[in-house]
Amino acid sequence: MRRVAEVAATFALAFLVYLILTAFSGEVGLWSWEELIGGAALSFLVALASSRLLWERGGWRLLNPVRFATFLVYLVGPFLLAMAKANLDVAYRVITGRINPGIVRFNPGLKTDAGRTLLANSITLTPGTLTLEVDDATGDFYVHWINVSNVDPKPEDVCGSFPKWARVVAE
Amino acid sequence: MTIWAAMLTATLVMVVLTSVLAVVLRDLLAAALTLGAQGLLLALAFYLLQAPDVAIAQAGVGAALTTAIFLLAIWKTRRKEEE
Amino acid sequence: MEETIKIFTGHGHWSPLIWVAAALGTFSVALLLWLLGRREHKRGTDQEIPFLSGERMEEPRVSALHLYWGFAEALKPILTRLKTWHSGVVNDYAGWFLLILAVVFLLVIV
Amino acid sequence: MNRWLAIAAFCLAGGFLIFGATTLRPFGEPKRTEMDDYFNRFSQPEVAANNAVTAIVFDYRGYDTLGEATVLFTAVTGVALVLRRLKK
Amino acid sequence: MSVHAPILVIAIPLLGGFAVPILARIHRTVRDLWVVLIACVVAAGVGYVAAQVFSQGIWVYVLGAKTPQETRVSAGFPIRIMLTVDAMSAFMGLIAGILALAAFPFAVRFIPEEEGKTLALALGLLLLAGIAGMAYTGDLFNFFVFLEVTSIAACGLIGFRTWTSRAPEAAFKTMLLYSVSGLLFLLGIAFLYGEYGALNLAYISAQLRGSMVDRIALALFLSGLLMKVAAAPVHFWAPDAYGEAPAAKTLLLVVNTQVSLYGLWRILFTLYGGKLDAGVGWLVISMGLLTMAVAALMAIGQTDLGRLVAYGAVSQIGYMLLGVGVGLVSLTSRADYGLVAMKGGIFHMLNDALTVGLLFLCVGAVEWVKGTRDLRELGGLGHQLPAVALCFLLASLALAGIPPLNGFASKIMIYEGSFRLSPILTALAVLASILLLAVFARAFQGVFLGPRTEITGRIHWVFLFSMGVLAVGIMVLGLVPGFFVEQVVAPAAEALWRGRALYLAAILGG
Amino acid sequence: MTVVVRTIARVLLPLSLVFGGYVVMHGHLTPGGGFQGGAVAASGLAMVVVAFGADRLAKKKGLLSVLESLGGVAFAALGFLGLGLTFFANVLAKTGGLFGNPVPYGPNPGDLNTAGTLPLMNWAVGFKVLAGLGAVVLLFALFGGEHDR
Amino acid sequence: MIGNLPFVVCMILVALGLWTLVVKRNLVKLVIGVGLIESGVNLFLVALGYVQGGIPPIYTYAPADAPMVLPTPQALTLTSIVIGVATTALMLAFAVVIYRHKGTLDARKIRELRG
Amino acid sequence: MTILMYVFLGIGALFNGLGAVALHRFPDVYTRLHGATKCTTFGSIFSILAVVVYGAARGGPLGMSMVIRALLALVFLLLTNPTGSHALARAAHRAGIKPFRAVVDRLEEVGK
Amino acid sequence: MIVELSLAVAAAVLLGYVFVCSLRLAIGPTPADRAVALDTINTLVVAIMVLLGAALDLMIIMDVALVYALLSFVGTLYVARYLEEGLK
Repeated sequence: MRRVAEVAATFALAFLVYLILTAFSGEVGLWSWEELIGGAALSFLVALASSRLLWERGGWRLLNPVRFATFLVYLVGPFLLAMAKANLDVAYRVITGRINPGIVRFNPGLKTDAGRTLLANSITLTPGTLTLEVDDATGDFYVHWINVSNVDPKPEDVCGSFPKWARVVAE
Repeated sequence: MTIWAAMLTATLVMVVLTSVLAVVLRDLLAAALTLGAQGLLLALAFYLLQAPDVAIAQAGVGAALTTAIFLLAIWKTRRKEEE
Repeated sequence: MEETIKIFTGHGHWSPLIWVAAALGTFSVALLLWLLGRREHKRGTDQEIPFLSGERMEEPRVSALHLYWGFAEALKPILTRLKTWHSGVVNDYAGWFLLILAVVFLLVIV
Repeated sequence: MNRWLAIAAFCLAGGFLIFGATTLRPFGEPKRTEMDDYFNRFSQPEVAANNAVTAIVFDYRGYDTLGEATVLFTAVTGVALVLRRLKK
Repeated sequence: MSVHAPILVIAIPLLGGFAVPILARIHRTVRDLWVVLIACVVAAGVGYVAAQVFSQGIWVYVLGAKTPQETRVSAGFPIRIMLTVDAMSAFMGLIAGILALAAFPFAVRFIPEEEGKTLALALGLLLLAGIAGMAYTGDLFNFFVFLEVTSIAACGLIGFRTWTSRAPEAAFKTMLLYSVSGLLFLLGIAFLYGEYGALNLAYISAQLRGSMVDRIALALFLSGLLMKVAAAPVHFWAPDAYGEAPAAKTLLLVVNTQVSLYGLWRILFTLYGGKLDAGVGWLVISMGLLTMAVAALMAIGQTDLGRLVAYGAVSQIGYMLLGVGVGLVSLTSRADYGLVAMKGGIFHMLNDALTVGLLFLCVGAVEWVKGTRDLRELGGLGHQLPAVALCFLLASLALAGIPPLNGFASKIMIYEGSFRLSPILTALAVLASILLLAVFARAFQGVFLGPRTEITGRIHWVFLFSMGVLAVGIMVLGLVPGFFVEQVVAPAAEALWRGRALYLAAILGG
Repeated sequence: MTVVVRTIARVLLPLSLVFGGYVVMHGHLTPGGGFQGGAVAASGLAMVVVAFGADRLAKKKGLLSVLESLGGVAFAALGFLGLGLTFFANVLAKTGGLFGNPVPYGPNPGDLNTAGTLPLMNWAVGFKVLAGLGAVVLLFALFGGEHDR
Repeated sequence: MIGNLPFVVCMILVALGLWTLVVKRNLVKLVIGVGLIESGVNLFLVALGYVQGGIPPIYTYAPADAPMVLPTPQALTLTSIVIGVATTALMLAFAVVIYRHKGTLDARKIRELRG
Repeated sequence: MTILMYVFLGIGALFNGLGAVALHRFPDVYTRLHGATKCTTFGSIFSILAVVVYGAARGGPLGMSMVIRALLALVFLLLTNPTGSHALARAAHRAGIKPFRAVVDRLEEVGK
Repeated sequence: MIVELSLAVAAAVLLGYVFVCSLRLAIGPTPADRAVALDTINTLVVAIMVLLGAALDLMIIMDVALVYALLSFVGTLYVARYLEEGLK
């Protein structure tokens, strides 16, 4: 049963990507019949091949549309803002050359793979921080911080509200 | 000189540059990396020469597979070129 | 029949039949000689031991490597040169290829 | 092999190659294009493919592609052969 | 179906090679039978094609067209790939077929049963397909593709014995040189394409005017193919490769070399025929002389039986180069002794395939029973393996050009043709032959004569069958050479020598 | 490799397979074709090899080999399909049925159901290349792991 | 406009590859050299097919009446690229096996087959 | 619309250039990764957004397909870029490259 | 027209940045630095390809950029894997 669900979920994902790729091809909505049939067959094959790997560590929560919407909000809201800030920060440091780097550790308390991944990638793209290592067992994040203000920081010091968002989106 | 020709020239010059680097660098890992960059710029040159088919093939082969095979081979052997 | 056997070369022709006959003749002569020698050959005696130049040989046969020793010795300068060419280093082989490329270019274009 | 001989040969061969590139027709202005014009013109009516390159690869010169597939198969077989596990 | 014979000869071994890994999963006997069956089908196919071509002239087969004979579309030039089988191609295919018949049964028994056997058999079939493809194609780029097929398959086979350190080394060197030569060949094709916008051999040949671009392309073709045929200063890969490949597959390597030689002839005579100056011919001749001299001299000092035979095989390439080179020189001066020399050179391709093939099979058999090929350890095998000894003797005599055998039949023609051009050539060639005779006499003495020694394996009857095929071929060709020269070799030589107009007419029309 | 890389690789594998399939499927309409799509999908396999270790796919080696053989046989068989006319003749083009739609001359948005045997050949080559290049990477990655010197 | 520069660049790449083959001793470097020749030839083929102001030879969503570049060299280059990757893979496999036996990649030390 | 596109293009070019310069201005791998990843991702996002704007303004199936492809490229970049940087940074640390003038190195202390 | 030109100019500017990055590729003291430079070039080239696809008004060739965005990651991963395990 779980296998069927895995395949179905992967199929849906793959088909979605395929539909996005081939939009504006015909008259059935945005697609033509051939595209739909061929895409379904292709997606089914892909689902058979890759479903086990994709859902190996859970992550079913991400299929919830509410979480998806939250993710999009997060992406265009705080994330983009943080990124802009990050770039201005880097610009400042490129021009002045003023750095005070170090590698710090903190524990945001995230449990799932998806949450950790989201947080890690967000950290990498936002001000002055770069994820170096995520400890599988404890969930500790080791972060290269370009401007160390506190040797043993709280999560909020390093990445602001991101852990909260990650928890909302992925946990 | 149109902008297209300028870009093509620049790309070709960089292809030669990275090729020379791939030859002269003693560190095989660095050589494989520059070869990857060369493949990438070559794909860009194909793109500029209006050959998207070839560019996709070169991107797929040069960026991922050749680099992967080279790195695996260096991994299984040794990294530095002996003198 | 004549045509199926003979090769007509630039000058004349060559027929294997003659050569087969010649080979058979040679072979029969050799056989005859061998049979002549065989009558006096007795197994298990000193006749089976190779005996060269008055020396009794340790190894009961002439090794293949020792054939043409003088010949190889005479050709030594050429052979050493050839051996150094076949150096086993692949760069040298590529260099030879490059040389051939240059020579062919010179020959064809100039 | 003499190093200087190799360098001379390289200079000669490389020089001729570059010379050959300069004697070729100017870049971007092919001299004879009958075959390619044919492909560009007739890949749609004859093969019903929009992409002339694919039409050539799989139809007009499909046999080449069979050879190419053979090359790939051969190489993979060769790699499998060379990197195989040997019975002790 | 018979109208598709040329393509089936190529496509069936390809299909067979693809299918071998699948069949091996069913049962290994199925796989072995399949491989032998494919080899037999190919042999029959090339025989049929050759019979048709020799009786009815050039056979053109257009791939992918509405009918196999539709060489030109309405525009008046060829656009599709076409197989163009003239007498020379058919002759080359015939050689490949005969050797395949001998090689595959031998290989099926000879290669030890392990994971690699399936792969090696598949590679063998693909190599055979590549050889047939090179021989039959009438398209430059297609020729390059099949050249690479043969290169890669051959190098895979050379590297078969990965448990030794020598085989991968030989394979690496060979592959490096092969791929460089192939790439330069492709560069030559690119030059011609850039100038004439076509890839068909006949069409380009009709357009060639001997301009600078043509010459550069010729130089690239020539250097690439001379490397591939193991002509003298670039022959270094050949002894390594021949010596290290498993004996059964060395036969196919020999044919691979010869089909590259065929490609060289095709380029020189059909593509550039009549527009060359004599310099190229003299280059071919001098490289031929160098090849036979160097290889024969190098064979003297060898202690490895396989390598010794390999040098012998390389030296034979020199004779073919010499013969056809004389033909090439005479092509410009319009002297008819060139045809004799060319007949000799081309006949020698067949003879060389048979004799060298038989020699390598004997080497394989010796290695099978003794587990070694070192001349210092071998000896006395004549007592246990009289048939192998006889075959080795036969083949080495034929290789050295002793009269009643086939090697002499072709060499005499080469000698006569080259004598008319310059007696020095002939003298050198005869000297090299004598040297080879000495070398092989020594090898025979070292391996088969002497006191009886222990052997560890037994000869299977399949080995004897394979050797028998080649030995019978040698004797038949030696005893009735005239028939073959008139019926098979002469058309092939004429197809190259003066047959260019016919070749062009078959594709371009009138 | 860390959990981050693994998670992203999990997501990217179906994406790259779909994208490779898209490139294969639209070979006759957009740039791409069997080889390119196969290479893209094979890169997905290579990504799995690097992110999860080669041992994970070690059992799939036989499958890849069979898939490659099947792809080759299918491609050659499609060539044989044309033997009514000639080898490699495109017998399905413009016949109306499967992949048989004719195409108007000139720029057009393209239609998946055209080009005769081309899409089928694309698929055969695509599978073949996927299996072949994937097998090469896998073989390299596995080498030395299981056998000692 | 830029003359024959692309052709010359291709030839430079080919010559660079040949040079690598002659002077570099490391087997992997030699494979890189072959790869350089390969890319030079590929670039040469594609450059041969370029037509001034051309568009790719694909009719899907193509701008009307623009000249198309020549498609044949692109098809040839595709084949050539596949052959290149096949060659590279096989040669690297040989290099790996040689290293396993000899413990070195130096071409001067890998000369068991000589003479 | 056009103005927006120009603005996006300008931002993209600016930040991409910043990333390229950062490669040379910063002293060690980690700080270079900071600069390169953030700036080029940000810059590329804006460059691609410029294309999105262009495609949307152009309209029709062609323009919309362009938008879709550009957005997909954006998604791929956003997925892969930080992950690649993370993998590289971790690898550099494991390979033993010390951070330049680090005030603290917790990862080293753990002994990973 | 001017819009397309501006897109092309932007692409050309990015190409200039690629040159700057390739300098780091050349001098980078450690392989990690070179890998960073390669990663940067990858991103830049994807952007260039997308921009040029729009500038030339050819939607179809933007597929190349997609492929590249997807695949450059694999190369980076291999480099990273090699760096972290190959040096042990």
